[in-house]
Amino acid sequence: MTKKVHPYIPNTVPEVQNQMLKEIGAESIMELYSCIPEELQLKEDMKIPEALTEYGLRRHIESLLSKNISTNEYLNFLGAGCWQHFVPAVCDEVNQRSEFLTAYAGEPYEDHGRFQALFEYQSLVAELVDMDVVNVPTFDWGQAASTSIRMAARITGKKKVLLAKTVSPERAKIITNYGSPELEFEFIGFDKDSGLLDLADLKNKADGNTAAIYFENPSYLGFIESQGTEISEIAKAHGVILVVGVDPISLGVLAPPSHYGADIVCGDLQPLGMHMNFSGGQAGFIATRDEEKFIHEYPSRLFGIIPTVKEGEYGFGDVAYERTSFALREKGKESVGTQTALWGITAGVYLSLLGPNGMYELGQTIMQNSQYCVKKLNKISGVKGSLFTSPFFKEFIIDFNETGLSVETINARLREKKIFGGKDLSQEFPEFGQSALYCVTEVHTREDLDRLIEAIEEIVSN
Amino acid sequence: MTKKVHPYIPNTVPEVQNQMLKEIGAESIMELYSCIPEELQLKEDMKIPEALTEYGLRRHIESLLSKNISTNEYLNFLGAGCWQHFVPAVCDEVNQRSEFLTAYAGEPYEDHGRFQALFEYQSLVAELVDMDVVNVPTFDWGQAASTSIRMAARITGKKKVLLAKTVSPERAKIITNYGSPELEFEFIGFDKDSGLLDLADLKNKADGNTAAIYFENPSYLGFIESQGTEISEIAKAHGVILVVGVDPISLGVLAPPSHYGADIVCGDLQPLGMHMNFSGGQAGFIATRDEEKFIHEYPSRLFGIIPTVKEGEYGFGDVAYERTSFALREKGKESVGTQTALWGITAGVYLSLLGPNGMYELGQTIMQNSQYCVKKLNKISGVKGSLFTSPFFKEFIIDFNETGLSVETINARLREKKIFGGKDLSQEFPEFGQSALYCVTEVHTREDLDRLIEAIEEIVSN
Amino acid sequence: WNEPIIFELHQPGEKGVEVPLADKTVVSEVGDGVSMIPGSMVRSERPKLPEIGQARVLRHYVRLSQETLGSDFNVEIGQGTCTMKYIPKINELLIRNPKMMELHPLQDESTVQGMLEIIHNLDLCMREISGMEAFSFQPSGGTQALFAMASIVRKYHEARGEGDQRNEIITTIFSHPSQAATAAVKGFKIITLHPDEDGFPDIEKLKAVVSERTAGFVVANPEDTGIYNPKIKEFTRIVHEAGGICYYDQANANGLLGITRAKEAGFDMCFFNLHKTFAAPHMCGGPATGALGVVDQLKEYLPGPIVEFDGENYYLNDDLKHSIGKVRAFHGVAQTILRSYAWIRALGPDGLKEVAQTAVLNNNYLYHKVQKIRGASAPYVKGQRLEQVRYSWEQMTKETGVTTEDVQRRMTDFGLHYWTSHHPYIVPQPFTLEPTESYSKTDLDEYIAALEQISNEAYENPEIVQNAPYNSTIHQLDEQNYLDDPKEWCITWRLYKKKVLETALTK
Amino acid sequence: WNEPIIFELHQPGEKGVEVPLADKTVVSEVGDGVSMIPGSMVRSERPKLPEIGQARVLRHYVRLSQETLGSDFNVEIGQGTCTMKYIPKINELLIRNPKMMELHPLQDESTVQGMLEIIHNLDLCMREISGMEAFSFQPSGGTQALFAMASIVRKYHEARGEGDQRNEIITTIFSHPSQAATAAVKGFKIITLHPDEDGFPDIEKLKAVVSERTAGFVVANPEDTGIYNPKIKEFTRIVHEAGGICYYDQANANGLLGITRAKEAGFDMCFFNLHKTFAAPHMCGGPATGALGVVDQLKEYLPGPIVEFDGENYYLNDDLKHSIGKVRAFHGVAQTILRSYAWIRALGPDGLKEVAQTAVLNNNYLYHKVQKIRGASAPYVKGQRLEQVRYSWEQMTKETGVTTEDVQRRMTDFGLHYWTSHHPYIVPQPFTLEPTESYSKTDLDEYIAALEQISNEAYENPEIVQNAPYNSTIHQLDEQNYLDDPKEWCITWRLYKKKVLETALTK
Repeated sequence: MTKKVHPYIPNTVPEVQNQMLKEIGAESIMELYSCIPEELQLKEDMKIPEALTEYGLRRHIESLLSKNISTNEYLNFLGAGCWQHFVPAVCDEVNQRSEFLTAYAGEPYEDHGRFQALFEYQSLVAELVDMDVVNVPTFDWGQAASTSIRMAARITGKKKVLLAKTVSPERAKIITNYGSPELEFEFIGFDKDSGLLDLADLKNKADGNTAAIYFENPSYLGFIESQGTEISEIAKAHGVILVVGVDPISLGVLAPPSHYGADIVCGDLQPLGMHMNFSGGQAGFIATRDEEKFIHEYPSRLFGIIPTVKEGEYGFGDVAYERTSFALREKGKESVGTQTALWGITAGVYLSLLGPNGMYELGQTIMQNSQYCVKKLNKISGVKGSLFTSPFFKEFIIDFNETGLSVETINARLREKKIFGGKDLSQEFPEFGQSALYCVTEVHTREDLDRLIEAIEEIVSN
Repeated sequence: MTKKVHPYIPNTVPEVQNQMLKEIGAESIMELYSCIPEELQLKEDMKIPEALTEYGLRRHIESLLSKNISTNEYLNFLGAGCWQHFVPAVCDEVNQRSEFLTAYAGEPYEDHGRFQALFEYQSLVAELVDMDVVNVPTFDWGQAASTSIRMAARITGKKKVLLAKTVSPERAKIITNYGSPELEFEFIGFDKDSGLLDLADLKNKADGNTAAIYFENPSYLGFIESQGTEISEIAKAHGVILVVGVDPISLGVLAPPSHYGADIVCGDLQPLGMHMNFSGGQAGFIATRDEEKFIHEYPSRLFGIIPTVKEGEYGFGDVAYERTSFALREKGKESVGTQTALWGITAGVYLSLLGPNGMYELGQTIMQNSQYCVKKLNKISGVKGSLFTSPFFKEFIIDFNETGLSVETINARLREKKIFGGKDLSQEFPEFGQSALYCVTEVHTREDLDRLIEAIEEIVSN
Repeated sequence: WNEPIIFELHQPGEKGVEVPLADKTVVSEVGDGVSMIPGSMVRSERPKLPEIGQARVLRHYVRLSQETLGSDFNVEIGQGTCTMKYIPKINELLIRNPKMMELHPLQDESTVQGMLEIIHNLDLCMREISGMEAFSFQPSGGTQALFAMASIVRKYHEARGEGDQRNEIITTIFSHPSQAATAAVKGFKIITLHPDEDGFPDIEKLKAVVSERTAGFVVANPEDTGIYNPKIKEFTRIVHEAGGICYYDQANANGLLGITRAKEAGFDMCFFNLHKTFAAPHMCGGPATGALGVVDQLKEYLPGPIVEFDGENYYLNDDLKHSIGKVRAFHGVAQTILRSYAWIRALGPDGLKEVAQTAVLNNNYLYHKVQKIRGASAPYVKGQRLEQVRYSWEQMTKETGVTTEDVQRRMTDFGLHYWTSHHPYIVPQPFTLEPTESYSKTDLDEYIAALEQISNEAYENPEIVQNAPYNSTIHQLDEQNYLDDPKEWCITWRLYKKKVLETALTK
Repeated sequence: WNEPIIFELHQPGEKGVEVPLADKTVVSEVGDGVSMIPGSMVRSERPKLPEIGQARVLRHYVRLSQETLGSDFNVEIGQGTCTMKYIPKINELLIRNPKMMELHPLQDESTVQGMLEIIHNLDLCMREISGMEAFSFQPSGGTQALFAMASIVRKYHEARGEGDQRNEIITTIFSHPSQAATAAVKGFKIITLHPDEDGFPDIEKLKAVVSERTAGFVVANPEDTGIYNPKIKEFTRIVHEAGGICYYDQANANGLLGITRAKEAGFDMCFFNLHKTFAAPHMCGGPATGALGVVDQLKEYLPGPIVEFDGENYYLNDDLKHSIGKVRAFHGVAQTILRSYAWIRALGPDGLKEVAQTAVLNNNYLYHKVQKIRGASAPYVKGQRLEQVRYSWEQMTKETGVTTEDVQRRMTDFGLHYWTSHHPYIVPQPFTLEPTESYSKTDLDEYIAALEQISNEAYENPEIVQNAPYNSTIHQLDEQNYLDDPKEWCITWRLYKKKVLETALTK
């Protein structure tokens, strides 16, 4: 053991250590480890580089990070589950406050502010999705969908789950792993032209054993699923719970799924004020009606507002705590632990800043920008701006099949022009051939879009 | 007036404005301006670009800033009054806290923390300079020196001020403008080989009319002035107040001026935890003994610790407030206003983090790195690593006269190699010919220094 | 502050921020954009979010932040099992680099080499610390890591054709509830071992329950009592012999770094909470990372992709034969991966060992002192505590009526956290302290002094403790049925308006 | 928090941060480095700074921050004259860009084009706002700008051979004390005009004092009373006719943006506080910027260098014929220049005008309401207030004995600031409120309600107010002679130890 005192470990001061050992009545620290059998004690040194000073660390990490090229430097059109949006500075200020950053699981007294901020987050998202109950956020959309589906299975006591084939393949992996072995999953096809759910296939597969139907709107592939009501009617006919995944940033202009019959709504909070962070900004939410059968199946914490002994003062606490695994271990509903509370608070800040009109304007800007992009792309010979005929929100598939170039090639050429092209769909949806999923949001100026369009034009015409 | 509601101006909501106008009993806002004569009211629009949204603003500013090349990107050897040092992350965390950032001139109750932090800053710098009194910081070293000198003139009732010729020319401009027309300034020469003050010249000029002698240590030109005691004796002989400017980061290893007879010590806090910020990190300090004659001449605020009505509780207040221009307007001592309080707090954080040993180690690292650099430079034919023979701290003059190249050329070639070479001294000190003032600190790794040395070698040998 | 609920700040017409609007050219090309929305999908009314100016939104949230007691602000040793340690500010500064914040997870590998290198480097460090042979940082919390491990256990037995047969997971009662809960989600039957009278997991009980139905064994060691099971290698041997997988919840690893490892104790898998042992912040409860390590044999089961290095470039390997698929989107919480890597590099191998040793020293000092407080005790074996201890106020409660919940509220008045323990309360009137390496002796003495004072109060004037808090942000909660009665609970402001405010009006 | 003085946290051996040490190769080349120090210059003992671990230093300072009431946290309208407005968070984020923070002021112009462009753009904006023709951002505070202007006045007369003759500067009593103080430093005799009974500067008094000795006239308009002098153009004419320079303290410009300008009122120079009107933060009292604008004729007198644009590149012009030299190192506070430029761009010309109009509306609303509070009044002319008002509690003090200082302490209990006014108290029992454009009607009503409550308390139970504060971080100060008696004052901890702690020991 070295004599160096580390700034992070005050009690490495030898005099203090000796004083403490004396108090305890031990000769050495290693004596305190006598409970660990000799044979389990590590003899060799760990092969980890020697300690760096703060300045050395900074140089080291910054030199590693400098090898990255960020979306500040290149124009980015990647989305597919993690999206580049405008992040108001106030969101960063609040979530970087050292109080929120370093708090954890304190009680309603000393952590009153955390409870209130999360209660407000629940309340704000509730307005956005127009439902009465929202949870303290979970890991991501995939987890939220997985849990929503398991909630549906517990409520109905059934096992079959129908997933739209247009659900994000990555999320489908999460959902099926989370549901198996208990649940059975079947996929519902879609219309090749419009992307819309194949209602006939759905009618075919939905039956008395079905626990849940799950689709996403706007879908992973960008189109707007306009058959919400029809799907909901099929679900109701069989007592099936309808679970809909949603990109919350669309809800300033698009109807929330509760309006067309969804029982459980889930989605990802990342667009609402989180930087992409190489996917570190994801956070899932779940919303339902205020009915006992739903509430009692949430695994997550749900903060409720209650009075204190002082008139007019608000306090907060855990609603129906007894259902959680904290209370009941394996008898609780699934499990709960550290998930994504800070992003919940941030999403609350975001919604408070934008308000109803900001959310509307934002949705509108996204629609205008993305439509402009598709319209201009359509003018390029060999390029189809949108593979589907349906209206879309934010994302759309560009069909490059007629250009004779692979998406891989096009993306490589775009990178040379400092552009990150859309996600290559040729693996996930081979039926679309050489097509790519592009994401256009409010962060794209007209100049940005024109730059993309000109770049594609140049690439495909050479 | 537009109907747009701005996020920064809540009361642009028309309904609220109308309600308020009604309350006041006015028809329109412009009615409230009736006191401004028609002829003075601006008729045309200001030629300022239209408003940007937050996102648009961010793109605009970031695109402007992207035209800069920072010292993170290029290796930097510029110093000369603004220096690149290691800034501990905790300094940034504290001075970016929104409480400190947005506080101003509150009272000792609601702003207790600000008072305490500034009192602590005073106390910490007092230990560093080993004097009993330190002020709430002023604008920069130049201002601190100017005020120190005027304090000396008021105390002695005399007008002549002697400045070392090696004082930073920029600071000398500040000092002479601030002192004139009341004071008279004369310069004291220096030894061409060592840089040290010409004691004979000093003896010649110091007399019964002299208010103050001012020199800097380490000097602007980097060398260590070793004749402190001798200078102090000359000052004492004539009742002259000795004012010494100091780079506080040197005081872990160098004797503070109070140890060799300085009556007033001043300097710049920027090295103690402030980023360079294109010179936005400067802040001046003044220190003296705890004697009434000094205290009563400070124009700055001086925070003192006092008891409260509760046993054991500390409070803070303004010491001898009656001397300030806040209290007495033009009868006060010079003037006081918004200066650089946040940098004072930051310097306090910095000194608390480094402690006595950190300050020592830091001084040592700087000396080692800069000596290494000079030693290696000396091996390059035509280059003299240090023009002066005296020991130096952090900065030194590289003599390029023998290379046949101008400093301007060398610096241009260094920029091609992503290096900012030292400050060209050919304007300020033409007697040194083609020489440049280089600054080497703890931020330079050996690899950085070798890169500089190799670059210079390559440039001068081609 | 007595800060209203955000909806109460609503002032129609105010605006918190202006969003980017489409350029005029765009509008002239495509019109209003929203007309394209199919009629059935148009939102007819705007969401009932509040309208508030920017300064007021900010003021609201910064005030709430001041009403939250982060670990930066107190001697945070009262949240035992949570390993609340110093969160280095330099790391927070490093993650705010746009070359971290503004990376998209699907960027071409060539444009994220720095990030991949960081992930790979952390993987290498974690291998050294654990003895495991491959890590995934996809699980974004301990619970998700436990779930991923349960998934691997199932997949492993399925791959060997024993998927149906091996349906039991064995755990212990002093392990985190998520161990049992996640395995149950994965369809396993849970067998929970209770400790022997000294607080050790009972090896005889283990022997009694292993069988051909045993799929796996999951345990924390030390458990939440701070007691290390010295027979752990025998435990893993017994499970292995029965054909089960042994996986290790290393949420309590802070006393073990550089001292002992999962591998030598016989585990096949383990996970570490980067937000605990590896000094990433807890952020009010996530995002977090459960770093999941496995032996070579189980590498193909990891959720994909994982980062690999071909000697020249870093790349994403999503070609894992038996992969359980995914447990979380993309690559996990990259900021926290970076933070933990930075923390490890700031400490080096010697520093990591000092972390463990100092955490154990601090804990034993506390253990020594707390036991001297009137009414407090530490059940089970004497000594042999590593990084934390579960204490009990059983005696004080008997003698004064003051419960651990009363103490909890009273501790708030000292500006300190205090946590009881997970349910069920095996240890009566429990509280769990974990001092970590981050606190100085002076800090520990401050915390002890607060406990002593409360004990004195309990014995002299129990009402002081029972009516606490006095100096907190709010007064004592009036719980009644507000949280458990469906008619009363209000999980959102709209429900509060409906159930409380509107009801009050009609009264 | 009851946070000790930082020195009390000293624990020998602890360390807050590790500094970079020299590389081994460097050490082997040059040895210990410090042996080079001449004997006379060696520091024999290390400075007596405290030794404290990083977490504890951080905890100390973040706790102190929470004991500081920044404008982000309250309805900050009580610090009149200070123009406490909303500090946009986006600007704080923009200045933390390394391409701003890590620039050296002596870098080659080609490597700081972005920064120079920002400075130049701000210059152009300020010209539009003021009508002046060139700006320097070197002065780093209003006081320094006033000093620079006094320096220019002197230099101007010197250049014309009237340096000795013109040695008087005229100002008014309701202008900031620094106007008089800085001119005095520059060797001028100060002539102070008192207001007429309506609170306006008295034009007859001005006429009586101008002469061939008049060097300049400096005034704020509106003054700190919020009253705008409508005869200002006559004032400047009279001074000009006497041969003096007119310079304008625009610290109170917040109600004037886009409404009226320095140029049209006849001024030769003016300055704006970027940290007031232009939304840069006050930072506990600086760093700040006094943006100094002059007419063309005085451009050559500015402190150098100034930024210019040659149509292609931005460059530093340090070739100003009559330059006063320098008042501050290098280029001033670049972050604040950037902040103010960003603020102007976020508002545009219409937004700036709305700032002024709303500030005036808010102030008149407040003026209207405050006058209705029992015991409060607004001396001088009725109405005609722009962006702030100096009020008086004269009546309340007479009737209840409660003074403005009592109210000040009591306001802290409401979590609000309250400032009296600069000395001397021309207005008896003064307080000065400036609501700016940043606060909503609700915010203003909250502040008014607090004043009303205090007035009620004063009339019903004055001791409540006199014994305040109750909910502040500390209790009432025990001032006695602690601040004014040289034997008692303790300006540093070392003096406190010497004068108080050691004295106590020997008692």
